[in-house]
Amino acid sequence: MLTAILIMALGAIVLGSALGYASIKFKVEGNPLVEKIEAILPQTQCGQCGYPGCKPYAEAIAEGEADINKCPPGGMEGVRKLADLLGREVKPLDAEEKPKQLAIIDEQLCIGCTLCIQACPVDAIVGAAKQMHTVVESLCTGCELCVKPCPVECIRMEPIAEKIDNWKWKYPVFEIKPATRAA
Amino acid sequence: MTRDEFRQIAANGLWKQNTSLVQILGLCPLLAVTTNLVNGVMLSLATIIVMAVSGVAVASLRNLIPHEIRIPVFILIVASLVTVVDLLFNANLHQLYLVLGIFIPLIVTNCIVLARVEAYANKNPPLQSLFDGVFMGTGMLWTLALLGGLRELIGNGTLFSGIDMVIPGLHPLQLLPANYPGFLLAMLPPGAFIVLGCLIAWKNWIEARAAARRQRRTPEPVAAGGCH
Amino acid sequence: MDFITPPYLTQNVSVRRVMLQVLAALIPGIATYAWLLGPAVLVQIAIATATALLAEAAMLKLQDKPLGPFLGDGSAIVTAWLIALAFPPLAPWWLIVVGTAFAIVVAKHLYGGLGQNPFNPAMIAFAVCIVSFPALMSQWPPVNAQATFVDQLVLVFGQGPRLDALSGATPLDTLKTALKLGEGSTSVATVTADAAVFGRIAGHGWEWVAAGYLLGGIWLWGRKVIGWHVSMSFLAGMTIISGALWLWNPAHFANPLFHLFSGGSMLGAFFIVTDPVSGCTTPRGKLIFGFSAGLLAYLIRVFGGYPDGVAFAVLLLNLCVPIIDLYTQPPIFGMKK
Amino acid sequence: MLQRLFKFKGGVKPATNKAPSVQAPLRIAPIPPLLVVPLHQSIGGQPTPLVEVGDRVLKGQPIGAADKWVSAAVHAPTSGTVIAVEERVAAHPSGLLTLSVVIEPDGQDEWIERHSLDHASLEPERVREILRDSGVVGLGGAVFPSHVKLTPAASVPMDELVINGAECEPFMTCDDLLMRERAEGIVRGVAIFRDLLRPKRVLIGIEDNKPEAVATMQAAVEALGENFEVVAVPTRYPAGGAKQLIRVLTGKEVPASKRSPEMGVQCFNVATAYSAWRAIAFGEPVISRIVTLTGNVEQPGNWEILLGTPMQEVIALAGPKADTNRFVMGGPMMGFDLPDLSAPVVKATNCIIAGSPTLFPPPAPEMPCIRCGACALACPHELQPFELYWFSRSRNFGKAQEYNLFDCIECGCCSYVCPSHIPLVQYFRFAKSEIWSRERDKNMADAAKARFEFRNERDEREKAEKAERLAKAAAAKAAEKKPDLPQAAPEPVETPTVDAEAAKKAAIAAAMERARLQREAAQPKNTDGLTIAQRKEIAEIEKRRAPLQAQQQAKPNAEGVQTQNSPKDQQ
Amino acid sequence: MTHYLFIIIGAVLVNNVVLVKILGLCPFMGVSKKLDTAFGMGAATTFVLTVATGASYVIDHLLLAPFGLEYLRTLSFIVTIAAVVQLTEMVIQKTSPLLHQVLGIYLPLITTNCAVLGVPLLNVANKYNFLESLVFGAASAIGFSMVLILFAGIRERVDGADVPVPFRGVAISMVTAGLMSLAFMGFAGLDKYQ
Amino acid sequence: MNTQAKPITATRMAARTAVILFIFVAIFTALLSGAYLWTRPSIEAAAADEKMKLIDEVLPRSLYDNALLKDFIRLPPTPALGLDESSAIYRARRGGKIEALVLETVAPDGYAGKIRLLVALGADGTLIGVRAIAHRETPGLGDYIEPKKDRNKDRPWITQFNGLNPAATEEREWKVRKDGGRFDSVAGATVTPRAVIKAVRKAALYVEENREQLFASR
Ligand SMILES: Cc1cc2nc3c(=O)[nH]c(=O)nc-3n(C[C@H](O)[C@H](O)[C@H](O)COP(=O)(O)O)c2cc1C
Ligand SMILES: Cc1cc2nc3c(=O)[nH]c(=O)nc-3n(C[C@H](O)[C@H](O)[C@H](O)COP(=O)(O)O)c2cc1C
Ligand SMILES: Cc1cc2nc3c(=O)[nH]c(=O)nc-3n(C[C@H](O)[C@H](O)[C@H](O)COP(=O)(O)O)c2cc1C
Ligand SMILES: Cc1cc2nc3c(=O)[nH]c(=O)nc-3n(C[C@H](O)[C@H](O)[C@H](O)CO)c2cc1C
Ligand code: SF4
Ligand code: SF4
Ligand code: SF4
Ligand code: SF4
Ligand code: FES
Repeated sequence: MLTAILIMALGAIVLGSALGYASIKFKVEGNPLVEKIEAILPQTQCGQCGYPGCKPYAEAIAEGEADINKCPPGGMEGVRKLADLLGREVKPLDAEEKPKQLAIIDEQLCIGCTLCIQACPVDAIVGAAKQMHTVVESLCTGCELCVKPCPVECIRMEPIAEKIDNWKWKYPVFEIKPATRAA
Repeated sequence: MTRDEFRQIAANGLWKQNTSLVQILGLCPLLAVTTNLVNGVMLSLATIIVMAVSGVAVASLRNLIPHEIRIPVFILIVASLVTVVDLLFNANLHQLYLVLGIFIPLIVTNCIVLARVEAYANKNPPLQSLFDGVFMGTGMLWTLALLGGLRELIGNGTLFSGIDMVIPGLHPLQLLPANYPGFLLAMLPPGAFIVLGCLIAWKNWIEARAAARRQRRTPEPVAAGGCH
Repeated sequence: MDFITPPYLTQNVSVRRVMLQVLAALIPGIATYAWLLGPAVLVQIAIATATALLAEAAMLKLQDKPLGPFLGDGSAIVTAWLIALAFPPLAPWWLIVVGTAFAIVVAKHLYGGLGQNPFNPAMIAFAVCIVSFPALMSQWPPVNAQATFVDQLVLVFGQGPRLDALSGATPLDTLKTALKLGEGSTSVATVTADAAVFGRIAGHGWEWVAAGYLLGGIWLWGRKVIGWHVSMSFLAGMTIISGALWLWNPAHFANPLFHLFSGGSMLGAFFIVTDPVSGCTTPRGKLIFGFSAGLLAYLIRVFGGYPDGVAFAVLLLNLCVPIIDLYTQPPIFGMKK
Repeated sequence: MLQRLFKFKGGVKPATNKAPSVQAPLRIAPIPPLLVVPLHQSIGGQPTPLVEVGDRVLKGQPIGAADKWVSAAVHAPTSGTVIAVEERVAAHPSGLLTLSVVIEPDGQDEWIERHSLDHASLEPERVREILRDSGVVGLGGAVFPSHVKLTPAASVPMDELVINGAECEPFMTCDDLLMRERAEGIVRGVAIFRDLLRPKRVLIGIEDNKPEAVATMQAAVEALGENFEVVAVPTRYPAGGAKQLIRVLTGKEVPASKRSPEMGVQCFNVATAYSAWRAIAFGEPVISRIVTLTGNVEQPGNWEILLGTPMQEVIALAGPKADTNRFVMGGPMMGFDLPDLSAPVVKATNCIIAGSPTLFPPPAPEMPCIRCGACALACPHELQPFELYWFSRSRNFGKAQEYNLFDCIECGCCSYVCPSHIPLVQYFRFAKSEIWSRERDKNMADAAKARFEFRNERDEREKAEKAERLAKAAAAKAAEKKPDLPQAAPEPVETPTVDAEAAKKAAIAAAMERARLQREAAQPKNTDGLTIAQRKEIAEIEKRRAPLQAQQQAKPNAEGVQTQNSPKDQQ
Repeated sequence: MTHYLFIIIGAVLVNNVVLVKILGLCPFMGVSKKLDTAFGMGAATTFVLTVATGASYVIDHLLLAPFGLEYLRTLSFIVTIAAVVQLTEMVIQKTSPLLHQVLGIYLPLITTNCAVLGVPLLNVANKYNFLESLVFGAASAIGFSMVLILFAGIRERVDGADVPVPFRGVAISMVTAGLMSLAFMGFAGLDKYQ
Repeated sequence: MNTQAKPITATRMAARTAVILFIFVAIFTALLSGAYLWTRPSIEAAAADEKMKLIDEVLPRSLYDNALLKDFIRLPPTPALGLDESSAIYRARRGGKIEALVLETVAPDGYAGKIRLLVALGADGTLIGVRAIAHRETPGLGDYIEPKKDRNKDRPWITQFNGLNPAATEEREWKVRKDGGRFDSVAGATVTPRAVIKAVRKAALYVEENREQLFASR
């Protein structure tokens, strides 16, 4: 019994000191995983994931605290990519997937309160106090954050219209597939 | 500990986070020793003991363990417990000990044990950790029993073969006719994988059906996920 | 207006036609088989076909897929016929049923059905059965055991005392067992001298069945249903290794011709390694696939534990297909050199 | 002349079906009652409209100007009045709208002033400009602005100029007829290209199923004393694909990653050469093109048709038979169903085929791929279509790109031979447009992230500044003798202090109340308890709102129309 | 020489750690979704397993056996392995970011890979000497990496198949692993032919 | 957990972790050793039990009265028995006289590798019992050499050896019936019985040859 303890203790001291030494000597900061995760998130900064922006969500995922299916703007596609990156199973999105949208300010109703400007995370709304505001189409990410603050409810979200420039070829109909697999 | 908390630990262990069917951990013993029901159950019992005790041990000691060496210490704790269990099996269930072979010592590296210790016991008080260990282990137990039973039945037509190694005097049940030729594949590694695959699919199917039913109850006319 | 996507013109080809041609090409081999070993094999083919279609229909139904186009495509029948031809002709009926059902349900439909299975279903059936029921799977009737059709049917369907009636083994197995037991005291020549078992090339009767498959295979190649790459490299792989060992020690290793015309070599070369679904698709990949399969089939049948190695060789190569394909992608237009 | 020919791998040989449409000579279509000229008819930038509603335009007058280098001008096909500049259905598989100039012809067909020029006396740069301003674009189908392609690579000497008269698509005969009837113009056009690019050799490739065209072209070349080589190439689709023709004639393989001038070769369609010659030598911009009308029609043939002529007018010329169920623009291999017959003929319209169920029978149901490899053997770009299919189908676009999705020229050979009747090209188009759309999203996300970060930074800074300012103000106030009544300020809104905030909040609360009432369909008149400033504001808003409300009532509930998941988003 | 050859054939093919011995399944299932990661995991495991077999042989024969402390095998082996793994991870993370990117994220997972403890224990059971132990360890690791990579290849392909809904994901992968294991049974007997 | 209040030097850290690990290891090793010491007697008893159970199957207890497990000769690795490591030959005595020997032998050429056999031989050279103690023969095919797996429960295949005297029977008879010998076999699986028969005979002959030494009652 004593030999056992002695021998094991010897090992413990060797390994313990090596580990302790290494833990200081080879300390590394930062997590490159976060960046990779963030690159997948759509950067809409909408907070629908429950985190204040895409980066915090990315950090939460990297920490293993958050599930990968919380970002509605990223859609199933985003979930799939995250699952791929992290080697996790693909899960259905935790919310309904919406088509991409665009905020439109009804300029006739706008009172120029600038609340929407403050809400927009990407500065997609222009206009000065007490003047009409407009959404810069090309900058709007469709995050809907400006909709709620508007006191006169003059902001509405509209799906982005299909034009020849952004028209996409559709998935070929799969005739022998049952209808239930359409989703 | 509240009732709710308890219920949640139980649900997670037994079904929602079932180690074998959901977390897909601890596969080696799961597949290697389930050539019959008795082996599966006995190994699970050993694992439950290890998980429960190591959960309590880690949860009680967690504040004393420095971060840098927490993994070696956890492993040390688990390994000691496993060796004790190994010795107990050797002393009291010698025949079974020979059958289970290296899979008793391998409880140490069974990912679930360490995973639960690291993910749960390391962050929760001892009582919760105890229950977590017990229920996670029980979740494993029923899957191992099911898998072992299925494999034994398909492969050999019997149930409880080897029971005499645990409780002398009992005899295995011959469930299928005596001239059942035996589907050996089920007892071999390929059968283990395939039967487990089917069990996982079975769980997926149950959950999808439950989800579909839940959805049907809500008024939204969303199409049910295509599962039949 | 029907929904048609361009191109509006298509060649008059279909999966069904491809499969029917494969079935047609099997006929010479089957005819010889039935002629030499009795019509039991036809019964086995019928059992396998019925099982395959039933299993396929059940799986399609479960997945809500339409039955018509899939049952009619003939791929399940090809699988069924190959299973029946690979199994011993007097195997009990349930063995064929179990094998075929496993092939269709697990090896094919769990992967989504036609075209998506990574493993060759027929070979899965063979492997499953030989692993599970080695005794039944290694009982091959000798060609000259002129059992009547009724006797054969009794063996296939009955519970009768089957074992001693059928103690024969294939020429391959006989040779292997004899050499193993002889421990150097016998040689290939003395063992194969028994023309009743070994015929002139590789097993009395079996050599003609193999020739039938060869004929069908050449026809398939002429019809451009199969390419030459896999078949030829398979035969080359087997010839090279068997030839080398034979030259090195003719007393202990049979000649290449023996190997080419025994066991599943010819069936394998033209009907099994050519399975497009589970095989390699790039030209170089096909060469590697065929050659390695031939080599492995030889190694397993001569040095390994099973009477023939074609099935396992094909399955093992099926495993490697994605990797082989990945690393043998041909250069595309404009990217050569 | 003897010419060593090379081979390209793959390709298919569908029945050519060219005979019916070469019986009749080239005919000139009448001026239709209305012309709809889309401004965007070529690859590259969107031309800007030069005319307004009500303008009278002359034949050949520019109506859209090239907006950058890769772009081409658009012209009025005849004289008449512009009656609209608006979105009209495009000749595009989507059937979506595109900005078009609608002209009502006046029947006089009055030309603008034209100048005949001799390209030899002009600077090459000037020639390119003329071509651009004449709207000369590739008429082989890709409608790429020709002046861009006529710019030789700086470092690589031009070895060969390949002129594409292969016309490999079945049914199509517009180039054949053009070569038979206007060979001289083509050869003169080729000479212009030759002088711009200075190649060592000029090769005119024509499929050997058009012996007449080969003969007339040969004769024209000889008559004009040029040293162009007219080569009959084996008939095999897609011998007319630029890369395949280049391969056949020169042995060079132009990969997708390179443009052909980098390999010392360039390729033009015969009709492009012809239109270039008309533009330089006669000052005639591209306002018409030859279109093959064939298929299930009474009178197949080729017509010279004004750009902008609506399809129904064109089709009427050929007289479609009763069982016609579709009209395909382009050839049967690469064309597409015209979604709407009011779409106009454009520069890319080389052929219109009336289809019937017997001519283009609906394919057998799509089966899964059996990896038979037939498609790989047929693919002229030596791709592995079944791999592309496998990954496109499962939306694994990264993998699809690894298997060189973007090298696919969408020729359709793979679909043609597939025993499983898989619309492979369709999958590839789908995958490509998804990838492009992802690319756009990615760029947007990057921009959004940058802006978000910038904004956060600015917020921080402003907060810091504000805190500083507040601290200073407090200090200043403390320095003042006595705190006055701040409410006494004449215009509270302008005081940049807490009161302004309060007022704003009040305004907002009021506005919200108003909005609520409005939603309840009551007219918001409850303006009690508001400051004067707020009342003024409201009055202003009401004024603005009046016309709008009328408008909104005219429109049915706009929100109700937008569906959450439109059917086209589903598979 | 042939002796070692048979050990290698045995460990890589006939008694493949994963498919026949059923060890190391968790990483086998977990890290085989993509080919790149499979390569990384394979390399990391090969390294650790070889080191682990060597180290445990030394421990067993120098520290435990002379004092009759065989019952401490499990304990001492696994603690040593865990420490070695952690050390390796820290060292390469600092010294070779490239190597860390290739192997780093897999290293912590290896401690809970049964094969890493199982193979040294099998070595003891087989009574291998030092060289044999090393060869067996390395060959087992190569066998592990090989099937991991092949499996990843198949999984990438099956990923695009229309697998019936309940079987999507892990379930079909299990079935695939089963069929792989079935195929590997074909090697039976190849290691004992003399 | 580890607050970065003050950076600790590497050596101090090393010392700290070493000490902590040392404490843990000491405690747990002590626990473990305790458990070991406590269970050791029963483990040894269980192992001996196990051995006796096997021996009981080949040699009835009624035939001897000595403590069999304590009375053995250590054999060096013996190729004649197919053994490449040392083994023990147990000697069963009644009234001090050696009545039977129990030895291990290995058939190297089973269908799936080695078959370990336990053989009990009487003093006159007759076989008292044979058992396969470890083998990897194909389940369902070659495993009928284990009485437990043998479908013929009344007269398990392996009992055919009982009462035979290899020295007194001709070699010709030591074959399966298919090869002209006296032993039955299950058709389709004759490799296994051939291997077993050969090994048993070799073991018996080995005992015969070394009769002097083995039966020398020391
Ligand atoms: C952005 C862009 C730039 C291009 N620049 C050139 C060019 O400088 N010279 C050229 O010959 N072709 C140029 N191309 C044209 C293509 O490379 C190709 O040659 C042309 O579309 C004809 O292709 P086709 O063979 O498919 O009709 C360009 C295409 C694009 C999209
Ligand atoms: C599959 C395919 C077939 C084609 N066939 C022809 C053809 O028959 N004749 C032709 O002039 N251009 C054809 N093209 C277009 C050519 O690739 C190329 O764009 C054209 O010859 C370039 O000349 P352009 O810029 O003057 O149009 C084809 C393109 C593809 C992708
Ligand atoms: C998978 C498989 C496993 C086998 N296992 C055994 C076995 O364990 N024992 C045996 O004697 N024969 C076994 N055989 C049969 C032998 O290969 C050989 O055919 C047989 O022993 C010859 O016996 P026979 O002389 O009675 O025909 C097996 C065959 C196969 C295909
Ligand atoms: C040339 C050719 C060979 C085939 N060989 C096999 C075979 O070996 N095994 C099999 O199950 N099916 C075979 N098939 C049928 C079909 O490809 C097979 O059922 C698919 O694997 C099912 O997805 C073959 C088909 C063709 C065209
Ligand atoms: S939901 Fe998605 S887009 Fe919105 S903030 Fe979270 S991660 Fe960004
Ligand atoms: S305008 Fe509105 S919807 Fe668009 S980005 Fe800004 S806050 Fe989001
Ligand atoms: S031709 Fe069709 S079935 Fe054949 S490999 Fe190509 S896509 Fe698959
Ligand atoms: S469409 Fe694309 S993939 Fe198909 S044959 Fe043409 S180039 Fe090849
Ligand atoms: S249990 Fe063996 S690796 Fe997880």
